[in-house]
Amino acid sequence: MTVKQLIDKVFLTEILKGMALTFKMMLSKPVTIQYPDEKRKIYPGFRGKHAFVRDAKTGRQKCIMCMKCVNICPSQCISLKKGRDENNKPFLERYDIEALRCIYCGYCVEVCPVCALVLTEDFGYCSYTKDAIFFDKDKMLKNWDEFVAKLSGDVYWNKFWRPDGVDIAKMPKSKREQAPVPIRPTAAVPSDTVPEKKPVNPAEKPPEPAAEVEEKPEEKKEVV
Amino acid sequence: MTPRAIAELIQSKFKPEVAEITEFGDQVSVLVNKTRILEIMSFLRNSSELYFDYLTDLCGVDYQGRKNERFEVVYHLRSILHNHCIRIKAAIPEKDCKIDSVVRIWAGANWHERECFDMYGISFTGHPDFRRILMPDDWEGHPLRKDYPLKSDLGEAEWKGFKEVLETVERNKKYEVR
Amino acid sequence: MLKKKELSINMGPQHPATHGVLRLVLELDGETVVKCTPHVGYLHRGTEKLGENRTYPMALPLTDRLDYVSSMSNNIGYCVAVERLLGIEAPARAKYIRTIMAELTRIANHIVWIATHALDIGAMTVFLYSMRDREWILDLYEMVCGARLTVTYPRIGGVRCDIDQEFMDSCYKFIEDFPKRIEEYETLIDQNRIWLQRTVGVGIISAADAINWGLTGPTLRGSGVAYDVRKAAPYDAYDQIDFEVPVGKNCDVYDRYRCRMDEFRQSISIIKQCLDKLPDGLVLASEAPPYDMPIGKPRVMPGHPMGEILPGELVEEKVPFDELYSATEVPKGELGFYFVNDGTARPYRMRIRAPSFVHASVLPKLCEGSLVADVIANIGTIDIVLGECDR
Amino acid sequence: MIVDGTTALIEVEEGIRIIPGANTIVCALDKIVNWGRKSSIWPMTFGLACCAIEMMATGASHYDLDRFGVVFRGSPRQSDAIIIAGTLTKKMAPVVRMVYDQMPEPRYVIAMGSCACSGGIYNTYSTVQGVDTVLPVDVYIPGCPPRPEALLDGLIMLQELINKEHFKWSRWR
Repeated sequence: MTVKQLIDKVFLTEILKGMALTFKMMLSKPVTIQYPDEKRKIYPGFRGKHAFVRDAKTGRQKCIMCMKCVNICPSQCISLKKGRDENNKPFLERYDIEALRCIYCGYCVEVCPVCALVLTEDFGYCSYTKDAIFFDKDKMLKNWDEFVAKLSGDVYWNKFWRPDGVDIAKMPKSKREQAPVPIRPTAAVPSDTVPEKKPVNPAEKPPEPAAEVEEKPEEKKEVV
Repeated sequence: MTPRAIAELIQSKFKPEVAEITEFGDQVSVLVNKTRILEIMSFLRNSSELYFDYLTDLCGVDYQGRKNERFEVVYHLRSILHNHCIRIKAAIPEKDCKIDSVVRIWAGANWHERECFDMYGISFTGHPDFRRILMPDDWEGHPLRKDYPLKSDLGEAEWKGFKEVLETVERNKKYEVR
Repeated sequence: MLKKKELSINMGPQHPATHGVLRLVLELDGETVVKCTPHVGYLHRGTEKLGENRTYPMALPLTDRLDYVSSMSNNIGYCVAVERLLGIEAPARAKYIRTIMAELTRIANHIVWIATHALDIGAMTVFLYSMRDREWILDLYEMVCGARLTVTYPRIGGVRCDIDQEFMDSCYKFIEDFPKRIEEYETLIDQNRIWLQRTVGVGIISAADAINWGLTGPTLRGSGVAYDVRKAAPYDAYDQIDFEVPVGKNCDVYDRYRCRMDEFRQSISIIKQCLDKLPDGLVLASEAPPYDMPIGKPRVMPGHPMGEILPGELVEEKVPFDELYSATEVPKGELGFYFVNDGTARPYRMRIRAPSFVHASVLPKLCEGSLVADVIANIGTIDIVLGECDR
Repeated sequence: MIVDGTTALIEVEEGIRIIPGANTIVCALDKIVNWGRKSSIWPMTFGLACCAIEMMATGASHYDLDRFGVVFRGSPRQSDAIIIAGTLTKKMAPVVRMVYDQMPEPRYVIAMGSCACSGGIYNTYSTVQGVDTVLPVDVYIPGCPPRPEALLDGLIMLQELINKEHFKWSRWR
């Protein structure tokens, strides 16, 4: 045993070193974030609560019912129902996201050809019931309003709308030309009272037989 | 040695046992008969020029309706000393669903074989501790077979233990305060 | 003469020190473990079966949730495997970014490992210090891909988003700062006599045994075998990077701890080299499949009456299958993906060779004959995550 | 001290009134007990899968659950709440139920993350579709996994829930 080892053994040097470090830490700046009072920076593009982009011109959502998000969803939590009005023009009858099943991979945002869908940077929406975390299309628009109310700028851009990797020439035209979305309502459009299907569908209710249900095509081949 | 050369060496050594050699990319797989699998494997493990000391992976595949023999057991072998690898496959018919265990050659095969049994129902004769591993002991069916349902709702075939839990939940509901 | 009776102890699945839902049934003779039987499967979620029902891009988020401590590495392992299967080559920049991410993940994983391992053995402070530093890495993740834990950042044929200057700066700052943090952990436990007594000479597994049991990663390297997939079969940018593979020699818990501590330093050096060398260019190959990859029809031999095959019906002619086993070095060891592809966009068989599964199987070998308190040290040292073990 | 009986009490919070001029609070006993209970939620360490790592992160330096009086306990007998963090499989369900049955009343369940809330991506043969088939859930926290802030939000919501309870504590005296 060398002298050094003996000294280490007798004087508990390694323990004292550890204690010194602990003491040093006591004087350093704490890293703890006092959460409800002080919030941490959320980086842009964080994949949180689902929302429909409210189009500044029409005041409605922009979904074109291409079913891409329904087909791509790995957890199959999106369901979409296409309805037809009396002019036989399709409109979005139902759009449901079972957000409790969602895994926030952001695939739906990325495949959407018109950038209608977004995963906002909101994350805290816990609830006492399951129903509150089931988003239909009205709720998705409401989520958007709630989200943009907190933003400071005039426009919003989600980086998954046009991810850096994908060749821009391969994207559909609407996606190529997508500009950052204006989030402050223009004077002409009242922000939350615009009725959803009134402009295209003045009738009370759409003709039932025309409504076609397009369920998830994945379902059929679950047992292989 | 290149995988191709290894495959040819196996073929020359065990001529009647090798059914097929396939190649994809730089990987070669050798389909052998299951009867002398133990012999082939101990040759691969012990011969000094091959020296496959490391069983990377062992798994089953279900080729229901796609191949003559329904199951295949796939061994991925690697030699850390020589840094070469090979894939050995053994076809197993559904009727005679068993193969000799290689635990005596590679101890690491133990859990892989148990998993293979659990998921595909392939028995390994000579395994020291042969029972289910991932699913509960009294689970019915072998989940990774192609005719097993994926969805959570198993209906009547539901596992007994889970049914008991649901009964407990029902029973205890009246004692809940809320 | 007292009559001796063995005592059976059930440890887990709800136990703070079992790293999840591992269950051990221990048979004790006094303080000595006579028999140790691990029970796994409490987190079996059917990932492989689910993967066979999803297309390749859609199964990518599943790999996040295998080894949730190092999700980025799993993603990269999966993407590398699918790229090899589909014959796609990722661009150089994407490869470098992936290497950076894989090494950041290695650091994050080892941080969680040292935190829980030290907490189990009794050093609470290390947990607080190391989890503090882990947040930095999670911040880096969030900056680049918008999620903290389940990132889904790499994609088949490259990566999802490019890294920006802010990330680079933060990353440089991190690799500059982190060695000091490693020293802090080492100050606390490296020479600590309690730590030494709990780890030195515990859980010994010889090199030959370790290979025979199929161990990989730092668990194998602690036994002195310098086997590393990054060196043996390089992928991504590892063939252009200069690094060493740290090995131990005493084959015990302490040497495996040293191995991982050295890997911290190696990872930092790799990240630094990658950041310095980072080439310009695209981050996604042009032939990379889009997320909505068409499923397609199974490939058949000419003249084969495919489509008329009913389940259970025998087929005379052979349908060609592509088969591929691809291994990558994740923080825990060798993560292998074995794919059988029949020409569609869905894997016919997706097999995940998880390092944790193999490592958990060696627990009886490590624990039997040792003291009951060492069981905790042994569970910690093999660094298992049950999500990956049970899949 | 002589209290002026004519002065009206001032209600500072629902059910809590103070006597002006005197350092006295008038409230129901419920309030005091609930305040004590909500400030010391002791959840059980019950990490099942991915969310457990975020739960650990919440308990560690950056978020520090101890600020809320949340201290993790290893034993169900000592805990008030159980945070189901991760996928619940059918094999695990009997264990979870047994652990829950061992907890003393009043007890609360927080389902953290997609898998615990509804099964998440894992709609497979071995997974329970939502922990609410096995346990009565009080708070659902969405996210895969939820950020530590979201877990804190969930705990704050649970505190609010506890704060509103009436007379519950007395039944289990």
